[in-house]
Amino acid sequence: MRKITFAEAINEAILTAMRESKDVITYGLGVPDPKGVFGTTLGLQDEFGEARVFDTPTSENAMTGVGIGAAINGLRPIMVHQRVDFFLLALDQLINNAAKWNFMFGGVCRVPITIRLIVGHGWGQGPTHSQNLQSLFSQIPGLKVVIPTSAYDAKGLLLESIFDDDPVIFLEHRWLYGLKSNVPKSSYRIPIGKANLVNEGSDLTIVALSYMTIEAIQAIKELEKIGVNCDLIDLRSTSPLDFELIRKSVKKTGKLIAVDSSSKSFSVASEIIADCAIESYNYLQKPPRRVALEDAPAPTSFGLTNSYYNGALEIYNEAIGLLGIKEENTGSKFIKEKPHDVPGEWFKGPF
Amino acid sequence: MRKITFAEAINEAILTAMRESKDVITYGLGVPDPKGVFGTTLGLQDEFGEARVFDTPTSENAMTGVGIGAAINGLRPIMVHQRVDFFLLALDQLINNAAKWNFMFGGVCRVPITIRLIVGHGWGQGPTHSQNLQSLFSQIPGLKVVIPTSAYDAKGLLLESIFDDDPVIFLEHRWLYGLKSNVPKSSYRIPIGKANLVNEGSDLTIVALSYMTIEAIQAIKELEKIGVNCDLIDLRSTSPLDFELIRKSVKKTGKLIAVDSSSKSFSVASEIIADCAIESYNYLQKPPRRVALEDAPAPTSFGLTNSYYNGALEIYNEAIGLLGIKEENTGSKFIKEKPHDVPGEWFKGPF
Amino acid sequence: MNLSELQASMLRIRLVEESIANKYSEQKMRCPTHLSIGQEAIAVGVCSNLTNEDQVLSSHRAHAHYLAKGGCLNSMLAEIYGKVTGCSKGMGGSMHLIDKSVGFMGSTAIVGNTIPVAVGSALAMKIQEKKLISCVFFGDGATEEGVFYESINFAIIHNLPVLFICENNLYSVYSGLEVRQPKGRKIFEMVRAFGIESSHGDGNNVQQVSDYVELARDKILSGNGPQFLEFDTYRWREHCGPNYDNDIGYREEEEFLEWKKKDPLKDIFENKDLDLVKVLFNKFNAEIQQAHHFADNSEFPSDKDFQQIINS
Amino acid sequence: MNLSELQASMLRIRLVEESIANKYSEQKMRCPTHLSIGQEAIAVGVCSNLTNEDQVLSSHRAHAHYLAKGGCLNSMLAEIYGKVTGCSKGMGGSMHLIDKSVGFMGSTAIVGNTIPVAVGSALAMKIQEKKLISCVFFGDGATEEGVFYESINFAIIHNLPVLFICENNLYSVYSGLEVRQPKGRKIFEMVRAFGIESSHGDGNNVQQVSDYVELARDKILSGNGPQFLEFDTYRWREHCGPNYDNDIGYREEEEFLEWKKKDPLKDIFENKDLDLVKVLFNKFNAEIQQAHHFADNSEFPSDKDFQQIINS
Ligand SMILES: Cc1ncc(C[n+]2csc(CCOP(=O)(O)OP(=O)(O)O)c2C)c(N)n1
Ligand SMILES: Cc1ncc(C[n+]2csc(CCOP(=O)(O)OP(=O)(O)O)c2C)c(N)n1
Ligand SMILES: [Mg+2]
Ligand SMILES: [Mg+2]
Repeated sequence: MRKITFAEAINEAILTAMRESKDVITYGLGVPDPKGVFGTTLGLQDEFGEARVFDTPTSENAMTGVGIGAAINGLRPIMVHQRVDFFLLALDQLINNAAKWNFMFGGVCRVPITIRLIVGHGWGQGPTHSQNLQSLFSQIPGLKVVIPTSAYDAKGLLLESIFDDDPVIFLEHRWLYGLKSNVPKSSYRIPIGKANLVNEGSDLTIVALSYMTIEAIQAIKELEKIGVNCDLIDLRSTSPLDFELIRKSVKKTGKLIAVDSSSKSFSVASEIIADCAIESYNYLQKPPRRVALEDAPAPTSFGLTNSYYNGALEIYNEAIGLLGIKEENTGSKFIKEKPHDVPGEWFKGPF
Repeated sequence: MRKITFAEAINEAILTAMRESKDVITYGLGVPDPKGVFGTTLGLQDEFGEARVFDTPTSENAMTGVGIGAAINGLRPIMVHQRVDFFLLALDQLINNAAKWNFMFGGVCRVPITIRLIVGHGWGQGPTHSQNLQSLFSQIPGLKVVIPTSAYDAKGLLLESIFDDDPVIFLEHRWLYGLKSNVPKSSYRIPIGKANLVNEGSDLTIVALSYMTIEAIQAIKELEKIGVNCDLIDLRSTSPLDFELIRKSVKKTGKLIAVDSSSKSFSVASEIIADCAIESYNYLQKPPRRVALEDAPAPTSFGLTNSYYNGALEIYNEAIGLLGIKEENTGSKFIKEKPHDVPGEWFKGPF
Repeated sequence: MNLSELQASMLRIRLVEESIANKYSEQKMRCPTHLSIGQEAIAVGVCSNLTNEDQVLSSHRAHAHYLAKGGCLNSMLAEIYGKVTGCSKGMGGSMHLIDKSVGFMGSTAIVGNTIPVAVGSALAMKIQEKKLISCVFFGDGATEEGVFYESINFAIIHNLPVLFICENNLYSVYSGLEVRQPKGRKIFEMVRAFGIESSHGDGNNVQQVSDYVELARDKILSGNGPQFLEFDTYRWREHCGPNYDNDIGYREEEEFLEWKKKDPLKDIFENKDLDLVKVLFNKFNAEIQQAHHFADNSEFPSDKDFQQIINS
Repeated sequence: MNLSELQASMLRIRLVEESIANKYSEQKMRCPTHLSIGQEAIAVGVCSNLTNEDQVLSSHRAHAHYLAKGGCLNSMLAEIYGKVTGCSKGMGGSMHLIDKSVGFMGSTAIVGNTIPVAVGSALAMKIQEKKLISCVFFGDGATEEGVFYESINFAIIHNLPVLFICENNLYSVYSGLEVRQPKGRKIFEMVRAFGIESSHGDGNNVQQVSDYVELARDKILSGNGPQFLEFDTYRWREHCGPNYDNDIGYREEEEFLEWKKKDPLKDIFENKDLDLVKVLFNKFNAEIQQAHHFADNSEFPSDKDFQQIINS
């Protein structure tokens, strides 16, 4: 099967959806511009015209309300923002309207809107261009929150989100855009709320999401070398959250590490650990651990981001710490071939 | 000592602060009107004039930015909103600016703003007038989140918040406004981040906040009657959160119930249980429990709010469930003398 | 609709609202309730020019809009009583009315936040090539929200079939215009400078409102773009709840009396044909009494209803 | 400041910006960086009329404003290099500049969100009875945010000493005005209808900018209320980053060349007194080279620095 990038998979999902249904529209600042939101919206306006694919003013709150209005009239809007952070201007429309609309009108009026939000990372994105707000969105009843890792998942989950009848927050980590995986050309969907068991092992359960799953994959490969075999669960969505799969895994392994890309307090990792304490108490053999950021805004400086962010090394270290393996026994290394603040050699800034 | 209501205590704290420092200003929609935000801002404009106490347009986002601008110039603004829900319009200013300003400018510019937000409850407040968003605010590094229960705490914590050099979200539950406690006339402060051990007992730790502490007090009184003695911790603030006191208590009791006024997933109660699982694993004798709302918007109908909301009865039942006491042994009752959707007989609507 | 039909519609709304005011103290309508008494002419003048497929969105003060658009009275009262027979099955209360069968698409409790939603409805109409308009009601206070400005901006750019109706009743809760907007601001003139066609009229003159809206709707449908209308009016009772509150000090009794003289219903009360008026009163009061009876005797939603809605 | 001082200030800014563009590919300035090349006249014309106590707030495109206001060059470059000697100790980068000692109160990366902050500064000045003004720079894109409208509204009501400077460079990233604002919209005319005094000028003519601002500042200080100025200008390079991008298709090379002819620095480049120009070039280039050297050789912030800031 052909391999395409995450960004191409997103693009293909939108193309597919817009061909399947003329109800699908796509808009957002820069959607039809030459860069096409990191390539994800390229070609759309050419194929579907200016009525269904359009640019917008910098008016995040109104544009969200406009999407809701279109959605309650049978359209399936896809709205895009170049950064999650900009979308904080629209939380009234999101939380007071989109999330509650069908409920507060007694279930007679659904809001099938999909909101694509890009999470910045590295190259000095800093405090207001790299926030990880998955738990903020997940705590709002009435929203679904999807957060894919692989190109394959991105396409299948985005298609599912677009055709879901409820509002979906779709979080795309900037560093995943260049990563490739096998992606069928066909239209396929992945159900929201089912996590992905990326690796099987009986020693330890690692739950991760989005880009942190990529780091976790590296970590478990190294752990395998010292005889530690992990269940690695990629959440795929944080609301609904697939607690069942996690519980099943912890029942087997008795040990849990929850990895998150956000600051640690009130994170998705916290929620997973809380559920584990409540529901899997009898199986937990050790205190669970959280690999997440310090409770601080993201710094800009290259001199700080290396220690601010977690990666495979930190996951690895928590794992051997949890398992009581002495570090000197492992000798493992995670050598970085590229500067820590870029997704790949090809990246030269500026955003 | 004289007893005054929670609302009077808030009013007195603002009066006191404005007398102590001419840097303190108070504003918000309705602040100088005849109702004075449920009485909490009465008399302020008369005493301090229109420059320091003023009404505003319905422009939540700009008014928050205005407060930030005033704060970086040495003022100590107190901004008031009649409901938390309205403040969702201002989350860009709150999260991208207020919370990060001092950080993103390298620590050279503090933002001493206090934002009073009122949490609605009952009498058909419904989906957009009774949200409990403490964990949404608490997850943002750079914000303090204060959530008092007693009139005494309200005054001392509000004074501390006003004179704190960082932005503080101050959450006031509508049903506390009529409750009285001993409140000194003097100016006193209660540090932010120290929880209050309301009751001591060695059988069970109950952590609660805001109005839920009132319900928990009723529950532990009934529990005492059947020989169950509880540590009851009133959080007072959810960021910073006094994990130390909770850990100390759980070390003693081995059992934890976290009570929250919000929906259960991604709640403050979740965070407390996560911390407990991580830090107090060795002391926990039973799976911890969470008393919080279902993950759903708040319904309006009187026919639904009784079962939607938790109270003393639900806390009591979780406690005996956790302790393995058979319900029929207890015979305990929580008879409500008033309709379940009002704070007291005196309340006749409309908001 | 001729003048007397417009008047009848206003009278019906007035009587519904007064019945709510009268019965509110029974404490069976347990939710915040914002009455439109004194403001009926705008609702009726506007909606009398709309078809069932044209859409309306509204705010916290929505009863008159809902009824004028043809929303079911039983369902509205049942909603205010919190019953499962309510238009929102008791989930929303007075501030969350909906009746899609007549194009009343919803009202919400957050100031200004249905304005962009109405623009989105208009966008859908344009994309779906329907010859319809979307209409949104809001108050003078809502024009202070940034989303108001953003929404009009977008509607102009895309030439959307949307009619903005501003009911200027001088107050936002207990705050007068002088603390919220620049002196001398004329809302309809300001928005004209945004780039939208705009006019201003007497909101207590139902015929004038209707005439303006007829023209505006025609303009929209002939592709002249979105239209804005501001109407002056006055709320008689307290901001929220059933009582009068001129005594509490935020406005003068004289101001109120001045506006009461301009009662949009005065023609009907001064009508010589007393018999006709009486017939109308009786007819509406009977209907209203029956509707209260229906609402009062309906069931509350069950926990199962609630679960069904949140899990649907 | 006479004409040649204004020009010298513009030249210095131009040379700083070009040095950043030239060195960006070294990959030592690792943050999103928005250059103001082509837009220097507004920054200089405005700030030359402000005292050190007058305040300025700005946006993502802040280098010129910071330098024109007198912000320390070493600290700015060090900030872009992510060093602890930076004005924000490396926490903020290019988009978060501050130099309180000269009244440059901050720039932020979220479009429009310093506009109300500047209004708040003006509120503080009014309450503290200071005879100063607060000034905020923003682009044409920022005027589409609701908070822009809300902020001006509040500034008018309270008659605050704030000067709004809109730099209209026709684009928001790669989106032209035609997809973001109504045809024929004149921003300065629209805001006049909000109720604020407003004018419009040539943003590439530093003397004109300066004259307008001198007048506006006087008006503000004599109690005439907030003032709004819109200036036309053009960004020469890509939205973010060091390169030219007329080839990618969102704008025409001709448009760019047209604007290049209107280079705000053309007088200096066409100046007959070549020696004087050379002296200035050399002086500034030496200073700039030294500043890059300073920045490049400064330390990164340590984890301890980071901890100190977040726990302070
Ligand atoms: C965003 C928001 N801010 C504040 C409120 C509180 N509030 C409810 S109704 C109202 C008055 C709004 O005035 P206007 O738009 O003129 O409508 P009117 O009540 O006069 O009909 C206010 C401020 C709210 N519901 N939402
Ligand atoms: C709220 C928000 N939306 C979107 C962006 C992305 N963005 C960064 S700069 C910019 C352009 C804004 O245009 P304008 O205000 O005209 O400034 P210019 O770049 O032209 O100087 C945009 C849209 C942002 N930073 N913040
Ligand atoms: Mg009004
Ligand atoms: Mg621009």
